[in-house]
Amino acid sequence: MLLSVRDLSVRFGQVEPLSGISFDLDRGEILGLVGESGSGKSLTAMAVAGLLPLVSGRIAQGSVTFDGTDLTRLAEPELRAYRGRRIALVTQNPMTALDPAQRIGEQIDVVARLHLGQSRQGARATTIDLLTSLRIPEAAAISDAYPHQLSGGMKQRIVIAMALAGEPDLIIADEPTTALDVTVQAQIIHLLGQLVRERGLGLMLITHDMGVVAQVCDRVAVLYAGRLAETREAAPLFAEPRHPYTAALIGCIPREGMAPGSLAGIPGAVPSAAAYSAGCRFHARCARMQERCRTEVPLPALRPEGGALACHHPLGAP
Amino acid sequence: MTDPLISAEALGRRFSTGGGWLRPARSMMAVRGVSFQVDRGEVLGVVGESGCGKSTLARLVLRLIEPTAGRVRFDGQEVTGLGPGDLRRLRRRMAMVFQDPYSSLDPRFTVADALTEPFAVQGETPPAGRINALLDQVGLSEAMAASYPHQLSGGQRQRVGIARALAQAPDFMVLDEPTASLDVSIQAQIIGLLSDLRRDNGLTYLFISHDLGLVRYFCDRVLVMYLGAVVEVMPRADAAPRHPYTRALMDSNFVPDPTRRRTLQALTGEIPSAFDLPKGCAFAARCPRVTDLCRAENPELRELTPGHPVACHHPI
Amino acid sequence: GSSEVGIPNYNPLTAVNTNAAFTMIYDTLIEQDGDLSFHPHLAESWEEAADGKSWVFHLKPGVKFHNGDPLTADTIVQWIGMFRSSENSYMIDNVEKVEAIDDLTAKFVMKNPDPNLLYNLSSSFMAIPNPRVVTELGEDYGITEAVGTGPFKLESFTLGQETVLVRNDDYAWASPLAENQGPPHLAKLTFREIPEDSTAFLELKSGGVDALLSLPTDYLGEIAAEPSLALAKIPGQEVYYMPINVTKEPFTDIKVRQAAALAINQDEILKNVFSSYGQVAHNFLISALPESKIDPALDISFDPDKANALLDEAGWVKGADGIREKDGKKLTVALWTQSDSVFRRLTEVVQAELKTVGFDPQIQTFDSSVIRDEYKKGEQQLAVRSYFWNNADIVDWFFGGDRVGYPNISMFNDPKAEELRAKAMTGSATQEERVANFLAYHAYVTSQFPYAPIYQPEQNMAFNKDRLVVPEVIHGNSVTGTVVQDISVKE
Amino acid sequence: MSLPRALSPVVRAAKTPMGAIAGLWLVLIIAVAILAPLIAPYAYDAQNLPASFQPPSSAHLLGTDEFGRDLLTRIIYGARTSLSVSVISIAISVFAGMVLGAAAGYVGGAFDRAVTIVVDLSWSFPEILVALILVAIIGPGVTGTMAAICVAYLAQFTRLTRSQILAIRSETYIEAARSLGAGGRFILFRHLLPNALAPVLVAGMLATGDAIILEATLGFFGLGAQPPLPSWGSMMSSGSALLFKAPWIIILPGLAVAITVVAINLFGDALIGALDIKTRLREA
Amino acid sequence: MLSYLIKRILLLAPVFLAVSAVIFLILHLIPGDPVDNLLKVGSSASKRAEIEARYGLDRPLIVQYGMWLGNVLQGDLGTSIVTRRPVSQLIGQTLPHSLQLGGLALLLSSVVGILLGVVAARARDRWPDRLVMGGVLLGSTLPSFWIGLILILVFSVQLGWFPVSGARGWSSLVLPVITIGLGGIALVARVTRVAMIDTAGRDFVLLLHAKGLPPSRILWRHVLRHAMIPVVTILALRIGWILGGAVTVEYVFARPGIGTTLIKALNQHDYPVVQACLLMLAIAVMLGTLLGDIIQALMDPRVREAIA
Ligand SMILES: Nc1ncnc2c1ncn2[C@@H]1O[C@H](COP(=O)(O)OP(=O)(O)OP(=O)(O)O)[C@@H](O)[C@H]1O
Ligand SMILES: Nc1ncnc2c1ncn2[C@@H]1O[C@H](COP(=O)(O)OP(=O)(O)OP(=O)(O)O)[C@@H](O)[C@H]1O
Ligand SMILES: [Mg+2]
Ligand SMILES: [Mg+2]
Repeated sequence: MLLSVRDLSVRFGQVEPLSGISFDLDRGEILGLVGESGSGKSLTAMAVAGLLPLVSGRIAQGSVTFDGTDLTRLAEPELRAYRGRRIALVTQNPMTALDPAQRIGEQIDVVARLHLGQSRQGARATTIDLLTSLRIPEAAAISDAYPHQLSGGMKQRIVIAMALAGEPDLIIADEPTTALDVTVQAQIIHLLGQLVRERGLGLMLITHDMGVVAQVCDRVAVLYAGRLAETREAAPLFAEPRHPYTAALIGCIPREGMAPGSLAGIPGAVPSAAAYSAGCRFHARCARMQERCRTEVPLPALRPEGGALACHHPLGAP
Repeated sequence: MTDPLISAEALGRRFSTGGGWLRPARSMMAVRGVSFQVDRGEVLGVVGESGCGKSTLARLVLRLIEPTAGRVRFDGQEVTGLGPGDLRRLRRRMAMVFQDPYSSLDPRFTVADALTEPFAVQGETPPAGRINALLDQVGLSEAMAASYPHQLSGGQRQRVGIARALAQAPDFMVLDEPTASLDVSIQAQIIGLLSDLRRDNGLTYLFISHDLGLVRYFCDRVLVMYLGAVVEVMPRADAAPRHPYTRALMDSNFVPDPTRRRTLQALTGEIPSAFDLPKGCAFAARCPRVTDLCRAENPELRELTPGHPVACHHPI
Repeated sequence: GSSEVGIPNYNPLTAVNTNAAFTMIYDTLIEQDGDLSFHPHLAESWEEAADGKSWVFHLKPGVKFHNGDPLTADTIVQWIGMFRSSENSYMIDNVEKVEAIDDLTAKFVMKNPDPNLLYNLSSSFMAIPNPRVVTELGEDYGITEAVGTGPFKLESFTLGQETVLVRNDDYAWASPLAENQGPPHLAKLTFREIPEDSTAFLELKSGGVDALLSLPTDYLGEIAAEPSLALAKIPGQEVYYMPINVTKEPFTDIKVRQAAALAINQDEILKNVFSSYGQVAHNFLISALPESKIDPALDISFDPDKANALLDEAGWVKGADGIREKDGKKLTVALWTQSDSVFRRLTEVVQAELKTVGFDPQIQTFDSSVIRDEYKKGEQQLAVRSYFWNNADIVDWFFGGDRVGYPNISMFNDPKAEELRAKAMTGSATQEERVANFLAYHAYVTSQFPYAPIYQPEQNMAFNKDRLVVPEVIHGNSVTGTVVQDISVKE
Repeated sequence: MSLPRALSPVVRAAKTPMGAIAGLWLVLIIAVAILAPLIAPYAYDAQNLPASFQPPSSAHLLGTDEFGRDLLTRIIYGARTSLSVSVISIAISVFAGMVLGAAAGYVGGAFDRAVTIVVDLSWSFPEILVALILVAIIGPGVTGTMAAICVAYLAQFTRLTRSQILAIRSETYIEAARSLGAGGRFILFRHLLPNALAPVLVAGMLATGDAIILEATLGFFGLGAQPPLPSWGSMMSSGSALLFKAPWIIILPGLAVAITVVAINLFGDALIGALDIKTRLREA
Repeated sequence: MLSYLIKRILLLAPVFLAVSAVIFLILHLIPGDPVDNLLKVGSSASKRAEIEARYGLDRPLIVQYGMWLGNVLQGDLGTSIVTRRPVSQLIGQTLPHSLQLGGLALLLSSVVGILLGVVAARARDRWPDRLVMGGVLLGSTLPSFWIGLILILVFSVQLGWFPVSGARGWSSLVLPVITIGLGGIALVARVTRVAMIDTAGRDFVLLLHAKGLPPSRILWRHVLRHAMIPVVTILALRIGWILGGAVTVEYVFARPGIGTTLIKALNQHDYPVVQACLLMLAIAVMLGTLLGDIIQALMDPRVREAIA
């Protein structure tokens, strides 16, 4: 396994917005991390990348094993050697992800120079190759441009190039397309998929859109209110969702041929991290809620049919 | 069928920016020659990418901004020529729901205050029980009347926004991306609510979105816009797209079904600047079917099959 | 003192204001001592014709300007010619013309006898510049260059900031009042203009300057506390007083005026505000002037009982808050002052003293440079101010009927006073007659209470005794070039 | 907006530790100012010349000044002058600034541009200069000082109100109101002004602190309250002449100014936190 | 960039016109007739008329303004009514002192203010932050004349380290620069702190960390650079404020300068000098904004592009 997250919990002071998350990701694989807003997707990403201290959070418990090393045990300088080099990050909004005062090329070059020890010229050559491989026309001219001179889609490619420049093994992409237009969004998603296959990277793709997951992910982890609801391979997950929340999320996306009025939605809203209820956090919105769901936390358990599930009353069960 | 409830004829709106001391004034057509009709009880969808003029069109239809060309009729009455008093009276019959539920409510107003405003504007006081009835209609508890916006979730706020639009029992509602900033689960709730309201109150909607999948689910007909102009009007939600741009939008839609993974015919090129539109078809730069004709001549919107106008030299 | 700052240039012909540096760059024909006696300087001797119609001055031989030009009777003729068109020409209004009898003898031919001529010639306004250079330099004269015959030469002058003087090594014509008849002991003098009194004092205290030409009066008490500081005293020429506007209610009533005047506690002020330095004033003129010796019964001295009685008589009744009232009107009066710290302090004391007899004075503070404009409007009732003059004609200046408004801010215009005034100003042929006439005029004015006398300071040069040696007794009517002749730096 | 709701941010601000301390001092100093005649041990203008320059003692807790007047008494009365001058003039200034700023932001066009230019320019000039010139025009004294403070801060409030109005004007709820048929005046009075109010009032509160300093500075130049009426500034002004001899005459009123202004700032900060308007103030 | 500069400067022209008109007009509102100052008591009306004619005071205001502006543009600021010397000469003597004082104070405020701001931002909400911001708050709430007097009392009178007043050499600059600087430091430190905190929370900084760059490099090369944009803008906008704030300080330290000259002239109703002083300050303000824009353009490519 390239990345193994076990029982990960994140705390901010007394608040624990993320508890007991576990999932795996292998090379050449795309893991979709889905859930509604506030479910803890970004926190998971930050925890894996070791960036929690930046927002003054900390890992309270659990391990993040990357290529055999438990990152949670590393000191910041050691961790820094991983970041950018072996683990790269792509964030949601390309409009704000680049330093507006630095030329594009320099922002990409620095990764190869810092981590791969390349010379200025060497790094620039790498950068241009990289940009060309991302189908950016006139790569040389673009690398001399400033971020504000590029369109959003183009900028997101630059951010991806920046991620690739350290020749990483793992890319964490946190909603890389939500800020983009639909047509561009599709291109970026497909581009990421392609990169994973070509380069044998692991990709952790964070999204709230089950459609995206269905289109590109191999494996899915569904988060709800800071806990893992279900993880599984993508195809069976969509074919026969076991967690009521997974099913409901899928049901929220209109599909062709759907009868008007059949779009279900999920009643209620995600609770805030400071006000998590006892028991299953989804129980208030769940159609299958029983008494036990109110009081007892369903822990993720491995299932014979594959993946893990945290539900007292899964679908398909009596 | 009787007259359409609302009709727009060759609507256009030009914006000028800059024109300060240092920058030369630049102008762009945010909406170019858009015509359409919405029948009573119908839902007309408008889709297009960000900046293509959807919101501008919505504002023009409700005359929240003045058109630079064309006119709008509502129930046989010309909206574009009305004086302030008549316009205000007419506003009881048409309402708008906004994209951002966070800024569409005055933070100082309680829910009850917000729902009273449509009456206050008309110089009335709401009839007894009306506020509670409205809350009930959008699925909010009456206890919420005293809450302030910051105490509500995004979905709840949007419900308040819808209730406010419903306050004067309008015939027609413009929904400008009412779910774009909400989670999918909440989006589905809101769409469900809007369907119910339409069914129960016989409302007519102009529904704006950038999500073709959603529009095709919710609307009867779909207007596809590109850079301010209509490129295709799909007569039915499930009609096959004829314009390459509509096709591209459709391909970009992610279906939640891993067994139906699509390969994408990637669009190349960049969207031209609205300030500097090319001579020919605005989509030419990105179109997989482009020919010299497209670059030279702007295609007119014409009906390929009855009720299905497309503006393309080489329709699919 | 405020007269030391703000000199726009060192041209005595255009000056509206002079300072000590003037007297070091330039010499005058005559020198006046602190006791008001006249002494030779550039004029070795002089004779007045019996009828007062002419004066002959014998110039000291060998006197040279800084640029080497000799001083001759011709120089005097040219200079007086130029002086006629100057701002201060009134000083020679009575001079018909000046003739050069020979190289070193000049004759002043008078239109009218003027017993005050010697006084005028000793004034620093009548310092003698080199007429040739004045003509050559025009507007720049006194700024870039100033050429006189004095013990120091002007090295540099920065408006409002400082003036640097260097020793005139050829100087050999000091006034007999000075012990040192040769070049001065001090090689270089820097005059700094420090507008704030407190700052100036702190500079002296902290060693930033070696001497203050005139120590602000309210700092007198501080000198004793400083072992390194000492005072050199010169008889004063200044009088602090309170003008009373006789045309403004309630001061149209002489009883109210008198009451206000009698409410001023001169002794208390001398002791507490001025640390007992200087003397009290009981009439308008400095005590050194013979014209100040009016009938002691007319002198104005603190008498609160009488003041209260006068106000009662005038119908002003004390209210519960101690403020007097008449016909429902409070005895509220405006008390003007200027913003210099000594005035502000003094005025607050005066205000409190007036209050004890039932006035309710409201202080209004003006900058010293604009208060003049304000007086011209005639809205003042009471004010606290001072004048700096050592001649009895100051009574005419401040109470002359034709100067109502300004400088006659008491707006005093009394037929009897005018009669006495005319006699004093133009009706005296000799000094004795002049004294007698002015005595009468001064006494009458005082009896009408258009002012209340307060205080007569001494002039005090404060200096750092670790740095400077200053003679015990200082001659001159202020710190002039003559005084500086005898000052040296401590070894 | 009902009164309790309007006051609730103040209560919330007063509950923060800093806000509590600052609020306590402000309440204290305001009470002292109001009750001055009752609590001051002496009359503020009672001179006792032989007893001048006394250091603090049991008879005069804070010592005496150059006229032997009790300093504690004068600081108490000084609070009265300094506070009332700055509070009243800032209140007027805030009101005028809101009217002008709202008019500019609302009317727009050439009027707006003219106001903006004037306001921006005078904003770049230090308040003390504007005030000095104004006092030169109006004349010294309490009235002159109030007018000067009023005008000196006018630019700030006009600017702030205008920018608030412009920012609020682009909020969707304004467009929503328009879509309901609301006219310009309705929107101005129901949405724009009430929403602009909180930041402008808080800015006004903070400016009151600056105004106290400005009043003190004018007083120091001898242009403020005229004797014997004490204000903190005029006390320091007369004290400065004998700084070396009786430094407490100037140190004490200076501390009174500093503590009060710090308190105003701390409470203002707490209020900004309670009202959650930090970003809105900063954008302006 | 050059054409931008030219345009920017041309843009200043109407502003300058407006400002100069305001300055000219304000001065005519000040009570007190300067002619009175020039006249001897009892002067004849003809003498008065002569003086009025000499200073052009008898013409309509608009003509007077035109004449004045015309002269100003030729570098002739008129003649001081009180000292009767060319105002330009006076300004020439005092302006350098003010520039020196203002420049050093600006330097001090920027360097110390930025350092303190960075320290506070890095230790956000911890004790160093509280300490710095508390000190800064106190520094900005003490009237500057008071600080000046206390500094004089301690360092000049008690310790004798620096001169009490005047402008004689560098040692006399220390206390005034510190006095003005305290206010400036407070301003800069506050703006820097907020800007640093803002910038540090921006996405691109997160990404810089994600690239594995050392924190110190991120701080100095990226965060500080961005944080400097508002700081420089504020500083530039406030140049006039700092120069004008020097009024009090110049007065307290009896330093020659525009401030003391202005106060004196204001008290003496010396119109031409007041006008000239205000004009100098206005020009400083305008140059400040210009400078701010230019520096901003140099630091921010978006602005650079917008103006190109
Ligand atoms: N710095 C922080 N301090 C305290 N709580 C935080 C912080 N950052 C996030 N949280 C809380 O953690 C929870 C998860 O946040 P996270 O950003 O991971 O959600 P997400 O799934 O990425 O949502 P979105 O789709 O909106 O990006 C939220 O309830 C949020 O309030
Ligand atoms: N008031 C205005 N002034 C100038 N330009 C404007 C104005 N309003 C809109 N525009 C411009 O008109 C174009 C169309 O804007 P509009 O808001 O209608 O797009 P949209 O399709 O609603 O986009 P989105 O999906 O982002 O909401 C944009 O380029 C926009 O910048
Ligand atoms: Mg997130
Ligand atoms: Mg829109």
